Amino acid sequence: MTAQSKISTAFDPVATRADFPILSKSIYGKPLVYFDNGASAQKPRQVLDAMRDFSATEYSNVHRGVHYLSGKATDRYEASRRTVQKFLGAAHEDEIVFTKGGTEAINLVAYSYLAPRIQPGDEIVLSVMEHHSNIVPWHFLRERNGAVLKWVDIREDGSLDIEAVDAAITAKTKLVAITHISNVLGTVTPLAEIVARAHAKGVPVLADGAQGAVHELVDVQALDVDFYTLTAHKLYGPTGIGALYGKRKHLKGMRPFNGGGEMIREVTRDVVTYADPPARFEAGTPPIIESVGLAAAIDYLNGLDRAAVRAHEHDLLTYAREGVRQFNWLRVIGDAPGKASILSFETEGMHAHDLATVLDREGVAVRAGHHCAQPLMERFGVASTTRASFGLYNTRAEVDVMLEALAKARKILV
Amino acid sequence: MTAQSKISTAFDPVATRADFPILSKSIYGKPLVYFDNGASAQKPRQVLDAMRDFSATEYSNVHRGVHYLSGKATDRYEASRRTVQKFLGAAHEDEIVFTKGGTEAINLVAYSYLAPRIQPGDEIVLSVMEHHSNIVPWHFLRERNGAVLKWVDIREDGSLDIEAVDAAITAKTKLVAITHISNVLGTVTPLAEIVARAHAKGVPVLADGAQGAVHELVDVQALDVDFYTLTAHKLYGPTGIGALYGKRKHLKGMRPFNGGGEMIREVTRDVVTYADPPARFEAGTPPIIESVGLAAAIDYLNGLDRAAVRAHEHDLLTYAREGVRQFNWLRVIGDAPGKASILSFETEGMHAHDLATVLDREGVAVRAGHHCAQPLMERFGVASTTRASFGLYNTRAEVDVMLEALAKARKILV
Amino acid sequence: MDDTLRELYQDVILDHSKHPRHFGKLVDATNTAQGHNPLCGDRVTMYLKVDASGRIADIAFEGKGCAISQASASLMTDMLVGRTVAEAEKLMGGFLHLVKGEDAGDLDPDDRERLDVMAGVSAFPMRVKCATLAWHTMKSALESGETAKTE
Amino acid sequence: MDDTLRELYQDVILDHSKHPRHFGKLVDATNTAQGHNPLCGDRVTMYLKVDASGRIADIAFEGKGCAISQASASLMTDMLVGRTVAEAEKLMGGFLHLVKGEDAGDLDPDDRERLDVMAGVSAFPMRVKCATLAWHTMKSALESGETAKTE
Ligand SMILES: Cc1ncc(COP(=O)(O)O)c(C=O)c1O
Ligand SMILES: Cc1ncc(COP(=O)(O)O)c(C=O)c1O
Repeated sequence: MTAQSKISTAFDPVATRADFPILSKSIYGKPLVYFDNGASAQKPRQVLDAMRDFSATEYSNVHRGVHYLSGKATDRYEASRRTVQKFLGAAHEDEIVFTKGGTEAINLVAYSYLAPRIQPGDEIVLSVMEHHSNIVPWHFLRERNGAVLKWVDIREDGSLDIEAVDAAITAKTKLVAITHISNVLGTVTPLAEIVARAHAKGVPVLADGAQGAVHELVDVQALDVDFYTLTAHKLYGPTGIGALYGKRKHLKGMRPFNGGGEMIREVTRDVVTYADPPARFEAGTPPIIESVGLAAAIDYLNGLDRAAVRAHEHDLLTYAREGVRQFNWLRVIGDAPGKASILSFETEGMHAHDLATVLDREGVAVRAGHHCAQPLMERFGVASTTRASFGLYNTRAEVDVMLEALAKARKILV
Repeated sequence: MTAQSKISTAFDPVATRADFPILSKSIYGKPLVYFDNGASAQKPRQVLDAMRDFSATEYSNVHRGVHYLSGKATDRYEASRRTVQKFLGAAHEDEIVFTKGGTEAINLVAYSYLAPRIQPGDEIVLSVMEHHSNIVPWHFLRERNGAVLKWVDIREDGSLDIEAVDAAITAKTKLVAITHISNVLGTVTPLAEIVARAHAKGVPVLADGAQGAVHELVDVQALDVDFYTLTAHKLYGPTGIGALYGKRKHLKGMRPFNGGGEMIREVTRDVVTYADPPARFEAGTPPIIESVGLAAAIDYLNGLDRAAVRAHEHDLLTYAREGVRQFNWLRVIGDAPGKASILSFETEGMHAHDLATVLDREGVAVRAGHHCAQPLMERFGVASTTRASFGLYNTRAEVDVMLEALAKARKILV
Repeated sequence: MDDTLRELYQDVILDHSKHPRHFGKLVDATNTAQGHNPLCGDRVTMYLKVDASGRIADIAFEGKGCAISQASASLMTDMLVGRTVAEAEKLMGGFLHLVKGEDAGDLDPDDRERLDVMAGVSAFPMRVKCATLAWHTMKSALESGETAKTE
Repeated sequence: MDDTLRELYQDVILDHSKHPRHFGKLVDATNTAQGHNPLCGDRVTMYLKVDASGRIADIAFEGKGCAISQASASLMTDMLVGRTVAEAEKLMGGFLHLVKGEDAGDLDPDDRERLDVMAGVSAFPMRVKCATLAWHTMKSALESGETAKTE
């Protein structure tokens, strides 16, 4: 049961639980069953320790300083960038831009890459299962620049038809913006194929990797994707930081996003010239301590057998999927083959919020609502769903607790 | 010498040192003398503990969740907002927007408030001592929207002539963007008067409070300023978070900045409507853990006698200012009356970087360079300066170490 | 079985939520307002008919939402119909305190008893907004007809 | 007195920085390049005259900067003038390793000795860029005349 027991090639979820202080918490006297990982994951003490130790021994602002701590902090910050680079399989470290989160990473592309390239009538292709983070920035370009949003529907099981994506890409398409994994359905999109089809028509692809980076082994070079985003807090890392991967050729040609310190080459009263990427896109003091936390989270994941983690999460999903079949009042939304460990469902005669409240009293944290994916809700004709999303530290026993709680909820609410 | 000894109305800097773990560090065998507070301050264990405890016991994503941890985390996040509100003296909590830092706070105003209001030829008034964060966003509006930057010069001692500001404000002025305290000179600008003059001409004022919030007791209502920004990491808080204060009437009329989760009212395929402030400006998962750290930093400061802290910092400045008079090869830049505890200087025959390297070997961390204020460097005809910026935990004895190190540097370098 | 849960989802509440009173539209409404709970996306539309003497002659509401918000809307409409605007406002004020576990002031004992079925919400701070949505919307409808939302 | 500091700021270095050799412009330069160190804002401009046989016939540099960057530029120009481009490139490669504390390869012993005065920089990682600025700029000048900068 110690953190050190992860030496086998397999993976012991119960052992890893000891790494996550919050998991030993009780909620209303019941053990916490944290199934809200899709919204945000809990953080292992390795991450908390790394951030605290760094703050207590090596902290300073980064870049431009000559003194010892400045050097240390800069080294750590840039080492974090290389950790992210390797994690995503990027060719160059300057292809990684630190952002405040996944949302800002997408906005950066919208403001700095796409906005200056949009003529009225130009099209952006996206799927109906996008998170609002991968919708609203494009709506801005519709409102402000006259872009047209081309929505690709999904199949009833939540899977994406590559032909439908292909058909949506026209001579007017300026970007395909697509999630790698749906935060509601768990659907894994055929990213490499989408990229191949889009590139065949000369169109770049942005993949929203907020969920993808958690559940898939990402290799941006193999995917050949143009932009890929991630957010640390879903990756067992801290809040306040995310990253954008962008191909060098794109980043080099992009105008800055925020203006401020660190992103300039020279500022005079009359003109300003900008630094090269990634600095150009990192105005101001960056999330320094958070970068150390993000690197620690990635190190933590790399210290596990990630294939085994994936298998474990998949087992939880299958187990839960089977388990809910007993409830004829429950409809699972999203059953795409190979999907990630996210289970959304609708319950007849019970509103998701009421259900979540009852589950909460049993210690089970699930999310109820539209999951920042309103067009998807509309697609399935529901106002909201209940979502259980599983992380590496969850167990079958916890799924059992949820299943019992669901049965109980039925008794109370109907 | 314990943290608990701060019970008198006075303030004991030596006692507070025990709260800052990094201050007991040695650099090349010499005790760390951290005089780079203007770039970023060190963090007390109260801040580190608060963040860690929160992460280990109450963490979850905020808003939209029904479960226990979501409620806890949301309460903490919103409590942090109220802490900032009170710290700045804002009338309403919805006037506080959390940002990733001071730089983003200014960019938010540039993108969401000013950009849609700028016609070619419209003017933005700013001083030559602005930090790049309060310059480059306005340069963007020059480059992209045809705005004209109107620069207000300062006096030789670094002080700002209110008449010069007034004279720069014309019928074409759309915003006065001015620092509260110069990060290079320490100059405190006459903010209330500037606001009064600007308002008399119907022009709103943004104050860059990155340094001001650290050294002054801010009351945005008394100042009547329209926008005020702060950044947590200079305020003994974490990286990755800052805040924008904006008057309700302004925030209400502003379009969103980043698009994503949390900032919408409704998203469909065809249209999107936005949430009210402050949510409208907080797209995506915010810096939740950092908000707890920022509140802890403010609580920490509030637990001290802030007037006494100010007097202490002023004493350090005076002591250091006197101390450097012995060096006839050293020229202080910035001697405005009532200035904050920031001492910049130029050294004849010694480049700032060489000097900083020698000081570093004596354990003294100072900053050398243009301090993200190139127009100010140009104003004084220097390429760079050396800057010692004092924080609440610094002491006269540390100033003595720096003075000795300066004398030593002279011997080595000249 | 969890008592606070039973208290929250007591039979009266579930009955109101499953069979909401005054559900529907009013074609001849004098005041209407829309309410929105951004937490869960729930919406409600209130239709009022206030007569010349300042009495709420008729009421109806439409919307989708959780059991708490539906029951609360149903209970409210049931209780407010026939009252004067001033009476309605007093009741609304009392309710908004009650569901936060605060002192509801000097309500009529009968009103107090009927409202008490909602008092269990106060043990569920995350759900208070669900309970107040309809009431805030009613307030908007009475005041100006503007869109209300629970913050 | 700190030995590593003395090693860094030894007399040869201070002398070069105070009295830089080849400081100035070349009106008849065949190659030029500008370098910029974003860390400290230091700048350098390199002027080269490469003759028909591929030999660096003349060299000059202009710029402001710290003692390390000025000394490094001065030393470099002094050492490179009169060499072929190929020789210059070998020396540059060796230097860039040396200041990072890495193996400089098989340099001519005399060259090695002259470069050694800069070796102290390797103990100051924050200053390596100051030492390499002129060399990177020289490289750019030889290659394409484009702006160089130390990253
Ligand atoms: C698929 C998807 N994209 C984007 C985001 C946005 O990430 P963040 O909120 O960290 O900015 C999320 C999570 O909220 C997500 O699940
Ligand atoms: C005066 C001033 N304004 C703005 C900033 C920018 O703050 P941040 O780097 O935290 O975004 C700073 C600090 O770097 C500053 O000193």
